[in-house]
Amino acid sequence: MTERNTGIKPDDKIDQEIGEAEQEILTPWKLVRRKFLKRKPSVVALIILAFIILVVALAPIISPYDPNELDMTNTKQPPSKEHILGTDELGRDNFSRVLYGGRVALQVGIFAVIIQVIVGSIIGGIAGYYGGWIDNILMRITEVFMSFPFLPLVITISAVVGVSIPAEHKMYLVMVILGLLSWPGLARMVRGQILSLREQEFVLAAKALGIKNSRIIVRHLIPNTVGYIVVNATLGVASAILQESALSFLGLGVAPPVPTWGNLIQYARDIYNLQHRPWLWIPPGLCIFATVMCINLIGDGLRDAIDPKS
Amino acid sequence: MLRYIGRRLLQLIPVIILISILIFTIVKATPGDPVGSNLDPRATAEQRQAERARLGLDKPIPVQYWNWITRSVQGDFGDSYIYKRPVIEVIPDFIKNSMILNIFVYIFAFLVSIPIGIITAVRQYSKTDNFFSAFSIIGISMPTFFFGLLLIYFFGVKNQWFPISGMETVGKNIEGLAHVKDVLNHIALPGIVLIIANLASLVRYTRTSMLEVINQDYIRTARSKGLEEKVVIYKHAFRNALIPIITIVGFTIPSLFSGAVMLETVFNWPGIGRVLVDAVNLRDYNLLMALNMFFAILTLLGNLLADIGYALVDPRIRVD
Amino acid sequence: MSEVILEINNLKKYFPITKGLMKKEVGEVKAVDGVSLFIKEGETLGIVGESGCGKSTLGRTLLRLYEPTEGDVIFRGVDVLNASTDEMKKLRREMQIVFQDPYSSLNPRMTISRIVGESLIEHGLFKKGKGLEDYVVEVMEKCGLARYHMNRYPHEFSGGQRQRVGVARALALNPSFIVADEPVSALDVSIQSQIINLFNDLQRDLNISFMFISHDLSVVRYISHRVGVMYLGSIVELAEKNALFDNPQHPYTQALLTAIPEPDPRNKRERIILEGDIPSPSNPPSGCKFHTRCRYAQDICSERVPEFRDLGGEHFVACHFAK
Amino acid sequence: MNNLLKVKDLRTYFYTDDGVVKAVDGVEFQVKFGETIGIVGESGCGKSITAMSLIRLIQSPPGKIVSGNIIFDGEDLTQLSDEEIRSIRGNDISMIFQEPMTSLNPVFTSGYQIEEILELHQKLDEDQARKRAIEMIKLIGIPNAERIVDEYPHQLSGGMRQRVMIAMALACQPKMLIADEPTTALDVTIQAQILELMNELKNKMNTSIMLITHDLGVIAEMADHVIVMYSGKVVEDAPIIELFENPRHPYTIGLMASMPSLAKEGQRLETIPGVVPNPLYLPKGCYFHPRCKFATDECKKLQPELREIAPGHKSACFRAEEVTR
Repeated sequence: MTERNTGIKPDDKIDQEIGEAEQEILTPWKLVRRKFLKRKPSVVALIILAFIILVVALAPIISPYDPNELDMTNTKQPPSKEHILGTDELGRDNFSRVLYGGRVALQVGIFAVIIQVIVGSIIGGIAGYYGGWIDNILMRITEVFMSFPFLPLVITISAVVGVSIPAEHKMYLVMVILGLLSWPGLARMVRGQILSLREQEFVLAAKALGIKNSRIIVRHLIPNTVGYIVVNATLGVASAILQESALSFLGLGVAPPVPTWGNLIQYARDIYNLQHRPWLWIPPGLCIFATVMCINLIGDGLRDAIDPKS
Repeated sequence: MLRYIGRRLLQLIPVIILISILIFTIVKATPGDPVGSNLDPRATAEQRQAERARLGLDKPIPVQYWNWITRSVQGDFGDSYIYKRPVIEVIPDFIKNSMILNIFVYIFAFLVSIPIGIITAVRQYSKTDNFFSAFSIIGISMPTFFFGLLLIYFFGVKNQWFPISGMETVGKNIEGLAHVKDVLNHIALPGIVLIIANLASLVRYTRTSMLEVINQDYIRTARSKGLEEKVVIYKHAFRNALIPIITIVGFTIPSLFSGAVMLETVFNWPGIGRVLVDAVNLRDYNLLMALNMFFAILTLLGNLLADIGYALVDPRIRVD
Repeated sequence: MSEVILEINNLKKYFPITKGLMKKEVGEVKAVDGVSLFIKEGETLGIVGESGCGKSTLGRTLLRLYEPTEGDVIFRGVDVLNASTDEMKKLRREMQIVFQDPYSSLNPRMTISRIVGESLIEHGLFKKGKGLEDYVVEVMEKCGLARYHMNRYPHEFSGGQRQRVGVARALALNPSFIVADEPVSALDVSIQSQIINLFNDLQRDLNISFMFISHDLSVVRYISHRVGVMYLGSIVELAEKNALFDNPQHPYTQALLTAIPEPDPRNKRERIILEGDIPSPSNPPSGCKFHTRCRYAQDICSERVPEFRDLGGEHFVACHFAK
Repeated sequence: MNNLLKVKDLRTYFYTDDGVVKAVDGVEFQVKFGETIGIVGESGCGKSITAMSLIRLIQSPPGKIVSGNIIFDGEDLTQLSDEEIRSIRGNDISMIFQEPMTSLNPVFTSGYQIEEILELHQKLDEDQARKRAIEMIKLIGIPNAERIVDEYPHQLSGGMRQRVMIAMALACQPKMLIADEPTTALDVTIQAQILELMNELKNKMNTSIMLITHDLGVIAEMADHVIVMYSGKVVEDAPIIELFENPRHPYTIGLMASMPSLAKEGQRLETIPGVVPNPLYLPKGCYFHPRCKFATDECKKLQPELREIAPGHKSACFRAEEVTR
């Protein structure tokens, strides 16, 4: 069914032309949205994620207590009406800390990916568009970065560099480290896309029309790569959140008193807490799992939606 | 083929040197003074200075790097501050322990993921496909350390089915089969986590590469020859899907070790991953640098293995 | 159809073959290997040949979409290959191109009016607004598209309609010369004839000259005034259409013409079957490149490259034995 | 019964989430022993689906052979079990496809892919299969067959790969070879070689050929008898010379009028207005009526049957007798 016509519904009107005029305009993004909405799990994930982000964003309003407010009178309380998820050894309200922890986890995930996308797209774009020796050098650099063992290096750098950084700013260090070590994958993908787009006939046509290089990049190459970058970035946020929480759990990422889902789970490293106060460490863990799962589902849904063949 | 491997190994050397420079500068660039943590706190300034001179820490960084790299090439990575023994002796046992935990799990997950990947690709959108798709997305979204903690909570603490820490029961020096059973008992919980995590990502990968292959023209040609569906899928299709799968094996070898860092920490497993965390926390610089070099070389070999595997499996890649 | 609008002398385009990590050059694909021809005002020159003969590369190198290795191209007295950037910009308004694949010749993210109108803004002929819109619609209607197609996107059109958009895009700058690179090869016969008629109408109304590139000999025969046959990077024969089709001089052209399946079941004529495969352009045979498959090949053919000479009445042939 | 193949009321539908696509909607035709039948039509008319339905190569879901009987050599293929239909594929009916570049398995040598079909259907052991494979490669005119047998597809040119495909298809001397656009992706000179080879082998092995193509020139060269398809239906069925000299359906006439090779010098090409209807929203009555010069009210309401208007010449048009070029 190669030469399938457009979705024109001629119904009874003999003259197909009239039918075509009222036909609703299907912009490429509408097409993507329509395909995405067909995938129920991704849509449900989108709704849940929206809810999580909303709750986390409104933490200052929702959370009953200040996350860092000590209250030595009732430390280590089990869940009660005042403290839904109990209190920790310094009497801080665990529910508030989980909410604020979410803010940090999401911020780290998103900003790490922003760094990854910026660095990756620039290097991939330049290598792909200009080719020749520039492409060669940039790709050698990318390969060197790719041969770094990710987790050991992240652990080493964050521990070694982290020493001299106050607790509040540790968050930004983690963002930078995760961002700067994860861009090669995206760079190679963007380069591959640009290389194949450059050979497409509509880019040659633009050159023949005398369109300037810069405008070809902005108008023709980037819009056709954005879709793939968005999918990659979405899945990137999911893995960045996982990595940040692992680092923080090891005490090498975001350090207390700043709460993040990762370092809240550290309570479980004390065998007593693990056994008798699961309300301290299970909720943040479940939050990570739910958020990452939703993002992965959305990423999968987006990937199929923008795939021209599907 | 050997010439190709030889040439690729030579090409690795500049990369390894580059990585060693990077790791060395990062570790050395930190303000924390390694000497400070080794000596007892009451040491006077002169003693501290003498110790720094003895360790050559007062020389400029490039010189220190040169000394370090020349000694490392001969296997002398200096002494480990934590274990008070030369690093070169410390690392091998931990590698062994990590291997014990990871190798069986990885082989098992790899072998199981292939048939599942094929079935879910062949019977796309069937119930089995939906089940395993859900399973694998859960598997890759679950933080491994949290999953470990949950297992400890339910199967180690609430009801004591499995040991939750270490590699063997301390104190009972039992030999032979009993020892093996004891170790296996300890592997159980971390093993489950690793199997599920590896299975999840490998199934996803096998399924995607199989899906790409199944819609190719030569599969239709194979069917038109009258071959049974089983033969079409397991010989014609799988043989082509094997190419990307072999490359994933190469890439995941390093994560065999570094991936287990989290689990070895949660389960107190005396593997290379846990040692890395201790080295980092206790500022054991010699051990830390050696470990990072070990992981870097492992990653490079993993990439090389992936390329070689690719060339072996795909006749189109002419290895001249 | 009087004076020459475009002249090409000894145009060459070699693509380097690179190997290994540092991409060292190990050879060359001689895609276009010394082509000389001219096109008159309002004329359609057909270029025909099989895959790998370099016809598309010729069309693209001519417009400097690929930088040429050697030779020169003179368009209305302007040396295209050494033109400065502003000269080149002016030339872009005169020389345009239409591509083959309806599914990759249009930017999927752009509306039809943007695709057709983009060049007008770039060349400052129009500012955004009503004037531009009307002109764009006028060009689109000339190519058989309707006003309401303006804000649609390429995925909403069939192959034939997309080719019309490609033609409209080329027409927007009101060029006097268009390279048509296999414009109808990807279309079904009934759609193909619509686009062929469109090309003929445009030539009649706007006196545009075409270089019409195709592997389909019957389409080339129908649409061209003169036809050039290419083999492995060079033109082996160039002549007025009927002269070439009715009395081909070069052995390759003869074999090519007999190879076309005639849609007439009655005359099952005797056919010249060429043995072997088309040699690879990265190491073409010595001397006359066709000698490996030619029936009349003699020693001289593998030693000396035949001269591309006029047998009389502008019937050019590159063969030692053509009379 | 001198018919090798008789197809009656064949329907193959595709159940997509946008709706039911009637790719093949009631097709019927016959093929005599040793005859070459041509199936011609434009993209999306259902010609390939028709051929693939014969040996049940339809991917289901989403496709399904809804109805129809396929009497091949006296046996109705639609009644056969999967197991039985497989013993026919590649043995009694084999198929070659359009894209030589992707139709051979890249990771197996060309020899192996020929031996495989021999070992399967003729129960030959490895050595016999290899010897037979080399013979077949020689038969299809590829020089130094001993070397080619161990070469991988990516080492062969397009023309050579198509020859290997033919060798594979004819290895078991099938009664019918289905060729789905076998030369569309090839150059004219290579196409001439392949068509010549197919004719040679047809006579040598007395195999009948079902040739599927959109190129009327190739049909005129090869076919003894032709069916023309449009939107999943047969609109005309006639011997080759009758079809070209006395076409009795507006679509066939329109197709021939729009071919540059048949047009007279300087004469404007006739075109068929409009586009092929979207298979999800087929018009009522005759599917061709929106684009037909001869359309009447009757055509807009009723589906014309394929009826015999002259011995061996059928047309699905109410005004078959009146339509002229």
